[in-house]
Amino acid sequence: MASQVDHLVLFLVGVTVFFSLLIFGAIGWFAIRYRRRSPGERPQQIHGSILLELTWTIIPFLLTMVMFGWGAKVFVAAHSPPDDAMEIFVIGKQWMWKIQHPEGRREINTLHVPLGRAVKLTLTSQDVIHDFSIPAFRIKQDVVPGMYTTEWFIPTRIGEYHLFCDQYCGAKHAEMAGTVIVTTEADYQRWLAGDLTAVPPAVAGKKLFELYGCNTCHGQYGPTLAGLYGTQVEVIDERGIRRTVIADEAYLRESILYPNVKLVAGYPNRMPSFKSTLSEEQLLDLVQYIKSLSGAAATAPYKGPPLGPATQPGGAEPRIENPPFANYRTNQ
Amino acid sequence: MSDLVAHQFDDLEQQTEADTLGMWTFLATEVLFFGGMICGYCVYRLLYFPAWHEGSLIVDNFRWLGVSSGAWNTAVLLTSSLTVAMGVRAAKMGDNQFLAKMLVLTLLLGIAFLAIKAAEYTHEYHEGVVPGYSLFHPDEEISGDLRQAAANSQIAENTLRHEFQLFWVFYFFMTGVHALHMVIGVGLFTYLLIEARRGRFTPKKHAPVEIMGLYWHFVDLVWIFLLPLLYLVR
Amino acid sequence: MSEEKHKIESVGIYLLIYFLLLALLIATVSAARLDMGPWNVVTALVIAVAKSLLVILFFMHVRHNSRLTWVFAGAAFVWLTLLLGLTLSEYRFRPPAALAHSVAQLERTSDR
Amino acid sequence: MATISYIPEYAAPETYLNTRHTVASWLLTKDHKRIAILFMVSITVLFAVGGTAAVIMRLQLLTPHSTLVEAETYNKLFTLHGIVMVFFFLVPSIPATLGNFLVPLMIGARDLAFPRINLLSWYLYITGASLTITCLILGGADTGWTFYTPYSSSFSNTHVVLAITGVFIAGFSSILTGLNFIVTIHKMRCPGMTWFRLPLFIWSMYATSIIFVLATPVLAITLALVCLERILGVGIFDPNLGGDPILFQHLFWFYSHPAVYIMILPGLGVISELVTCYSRKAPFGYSFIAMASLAIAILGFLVWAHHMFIAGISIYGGIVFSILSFMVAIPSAIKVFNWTATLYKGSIQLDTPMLYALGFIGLFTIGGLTGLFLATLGIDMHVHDTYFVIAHFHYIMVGGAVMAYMGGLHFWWPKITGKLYPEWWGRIAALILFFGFNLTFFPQFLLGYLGMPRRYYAYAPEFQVYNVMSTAGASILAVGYLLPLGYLLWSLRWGRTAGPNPFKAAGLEWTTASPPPPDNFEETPVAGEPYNYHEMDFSDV
Repeated sequence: MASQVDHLVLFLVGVTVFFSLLIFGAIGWFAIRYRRRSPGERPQQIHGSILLELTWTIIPFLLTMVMFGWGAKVFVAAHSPPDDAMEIFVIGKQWMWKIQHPEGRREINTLHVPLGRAVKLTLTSQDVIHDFSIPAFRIKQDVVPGMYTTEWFIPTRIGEYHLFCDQYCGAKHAEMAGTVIVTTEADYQRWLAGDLTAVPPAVAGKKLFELYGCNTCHGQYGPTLAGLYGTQVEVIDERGIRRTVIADEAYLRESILYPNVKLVAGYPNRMPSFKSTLSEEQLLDLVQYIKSLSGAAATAPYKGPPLGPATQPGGAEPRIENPPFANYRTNQ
Repeated sequence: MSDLVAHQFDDLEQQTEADTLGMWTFLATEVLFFGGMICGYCVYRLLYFPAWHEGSLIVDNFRWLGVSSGAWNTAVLLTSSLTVAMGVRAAKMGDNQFLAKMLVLTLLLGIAFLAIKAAEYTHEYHEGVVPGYSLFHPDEEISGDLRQAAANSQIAENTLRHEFQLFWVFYFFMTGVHALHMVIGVGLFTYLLIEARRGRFTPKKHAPVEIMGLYWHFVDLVWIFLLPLLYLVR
Repeated sequence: MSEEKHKIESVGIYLLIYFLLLALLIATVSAARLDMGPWNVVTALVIAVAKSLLVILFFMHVRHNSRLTWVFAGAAFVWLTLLLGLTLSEYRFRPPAALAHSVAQLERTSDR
Repeated sequence: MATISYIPEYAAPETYLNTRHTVASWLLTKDHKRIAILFMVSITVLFAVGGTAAVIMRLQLLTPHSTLVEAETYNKLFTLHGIVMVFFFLVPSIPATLGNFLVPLMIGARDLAFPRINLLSWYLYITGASLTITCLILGGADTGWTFYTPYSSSFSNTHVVLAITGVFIAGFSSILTGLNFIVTIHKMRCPGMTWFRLPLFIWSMYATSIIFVLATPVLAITLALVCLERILGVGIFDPNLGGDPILFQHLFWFYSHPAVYIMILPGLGVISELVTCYSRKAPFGYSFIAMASLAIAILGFLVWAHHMFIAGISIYGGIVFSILSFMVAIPSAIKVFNWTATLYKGSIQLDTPMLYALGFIGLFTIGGLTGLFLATLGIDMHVHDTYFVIAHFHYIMVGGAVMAYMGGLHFWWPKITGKLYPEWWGRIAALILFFGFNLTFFPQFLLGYLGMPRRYYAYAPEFQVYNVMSTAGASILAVGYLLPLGYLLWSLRWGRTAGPNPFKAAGLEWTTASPPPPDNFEETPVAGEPYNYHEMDFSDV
């Protein structure tokens, strides 16, 4: 990715240098060649030339279209992570980056990644807009509260690289920086194993799954989640139209937050929304858990604490009693 | 040069044309001014349909004789537009007396509009839907509706309440700015009335009436769009 | 331009326009009571545009005005369309998770 | 054209300056020329405020972890610098001073169409500026001039409402100026002044006014919503309370991108006047330059989301706005080529205004071409929000708009004051500014490419060398700005008296006395062909 961006930059630098030299050269040459030689001098008037105007309209236009096409190609590539990319979750908050590896290791302001593997970052923010930028990899993406954004890269050289917050986010914006550490696969595995207390997100997600009693429905009279991730699901979408979607992270997140936007075909619209219940971290954990599910896990009999009315079969909407401004101004 | 014409103009016609064009330019600004609000309104309507639905149900629910106050107010404004148009016509013919009558009617209608709006605001205040830290506490009935809507649309109730409040932000902001324009209009028309009483307008010199008439019609126009957006569409 | 500009409309036309406007008002209020699904929005907005055209063309005399006035009045609405059109289209193309629970409910709520 | 060759001095003719002397005659004046002077004084004060903030920031950035100011102070400084420079200097700079002074003179009118509204516009500006200064005194705001939500609406605990109110009010000042210009240009042209005889400066002012009128109200409403959100605690743009922060960015940039053209279009107009005068030639491709101004104004409205490529908008949105952004580059390119072609076979005199003009063309070219980097999706995702962006828009705003303002100020100084400034000092200052500018901002392109983010009060040590260069350049730049302030003020008292047309320039403003009489012209002029350098008499130079 970085080299693609650099080639593109090189092309634009070429164009810039060419036209700057052309203009500076022409101005300099004209200023000397046609300097006023006598105070009363009166030059010949030239009022214009359609041919020239067309030339310097069409050539820049074509050049910019090349820039556009090339730039769009690189941009789209930078937004299309490969399927086998390892996924790391990043949560921005004033003023630190909380990073979560799929195996459970969590780190702050440091991102360990193995050499040569595609890495997909899923980003969200807990408070204001941040921006996760790794200049050496030529990528950045705003990290917006209430939304998942992604970026991906393949580290190609061992070393340590800067990681910056690029979107102004308050007093310590400049300190919301860190390091990306690219190591060999072996070193990465060793590092992953280093923290014995780490709870993998999938495990934490399992606890949540049980806590909220998801398994009372899912796999029984709700659609099963086992082996769901990555498959095609037939859903009834927002306009009541039946269509197929891929069950990816965005779909899972959306279905937890807004269950009926893409209702699995053939199932009743029973599931409550968890929008105000789950934190972004918990959502990530749940998504990770669902991704990890084997057939047995989803249908395991329920052994958790007693369930609230919300998730009783046929139960009503859960009453989530957060006062309206619970999150407000307290998380500064 | 007569003192009817400001020193920068050559003649009355140039002055009238400049004044009129100035008003049209100002109205173009106003279109975008309201346009910003309408844009925000539309985006959130797209995003938060259920909350918007509940909101407009309640707005439309304040009725007299089975017709919502929004519709009554539209009728009032349309009538005032007629009286303004008739007034401008009178001014063009130099008929200051008829003009004065029309201006009085217009003023009364304008004040009637504001009165209806005030009654509406009071009602909404008692329902507790005025947005803000401490103001916003919808009464039991509305809260019940919201719970129902939340259950039906599978949105957490808390979230729906936020979005519902957002509807009211836009409602009060849009109608409030519109009402502010009405208040300014009433002021301008009072000035016109005084001038008309003094017999200041002639077939040649009636630009102020025409220009302020344009303003009044524009304020009417804004309401013509606010009615469906806030009251009717759901 | 000036002769046309000072043209005085007859009272009859004003009254006619006024009653047309009232009729449209009644139409839009009654149409809102019918359940036409997405067509409710369309009807309401079409009637609003019709009403505003009547006001602009007759009450505001744009019908008799110079082309300049047409351009100014038109420009404002063109710009408004740019603002609304580009912004809303960008939203419609957002990844679904960003569009939230949104549009979605339209169908279900109007079923109710 | 009615050519008045030279009016011999007779007992102090009445001018707009000497007609009355009381303070009230200035503060209540309806004369566009006096209002222009009021604006000129006010924006100079505000420029000094914004410039001081910039100098402190540059000093802070001299070392990677300087302790000159704290993080919070630094954030308030760049916010102040942005708000003051954008809303209180660049936006009103050329339109409200040179524009106010020249629009009626250039089209042969006695005044703007609405003199009272013009004065109101100044009072609104002063009210807005006072609020912003009050905000500064109370401790400032720290949101950046972009007021991004939800930071500005829910998280910042500085005086955001005050700053926003200041900008809000100043916005109405712009709207009224734009409205006045549009009506004046449409309705107040003197006999013979057809649309295609308008000076190119007037074309650019017209284009600018369109943006004033159609974009500013959207900013006003957006800022009002942010205020409402802060005061009422409702979530208009805060996702924690149900709002969408990206909607704010849409509405904000719907104004603020066209606002970039508010700042540069008047500059483009000034340069067209300077280049023609100092090469004694009619502009090459008059109608192309004029239409390019309009095209920039209109296309400029369609590109706003290129500030949001990485903000979380759809890829579709990115692609549409990227291609539209490239479109707006074309008319700018047309202008640059036409100015250069105007020089060809001219009679070029490198006086102070011409030095600014040629400097402008070069810097605007670099600024414009680096803008293409940012419109290119694949590069923007690397350099967005870094010093590359800072360098790019300072090339346009300082290298472009401020250079044009300085050039125009020198060029019309004799017309405004009736005095000539010392030419030698003028040239020295122009060269110092050009050099200082490039030293300040060119290194920032490299910084940005290396990844240094904007709005950082401390940075990684490897960025230091370019920051030192930049700070050195900034100090040269500061001297460059102080020099003209000195010698222009000096010239008011001791400068040589200028005739009506000291530079032998074409245009109606040069046919009346310097400074002009209160009603601009002794009698209403009749316009001929513009830029009639082929029939002007240069024998008495």
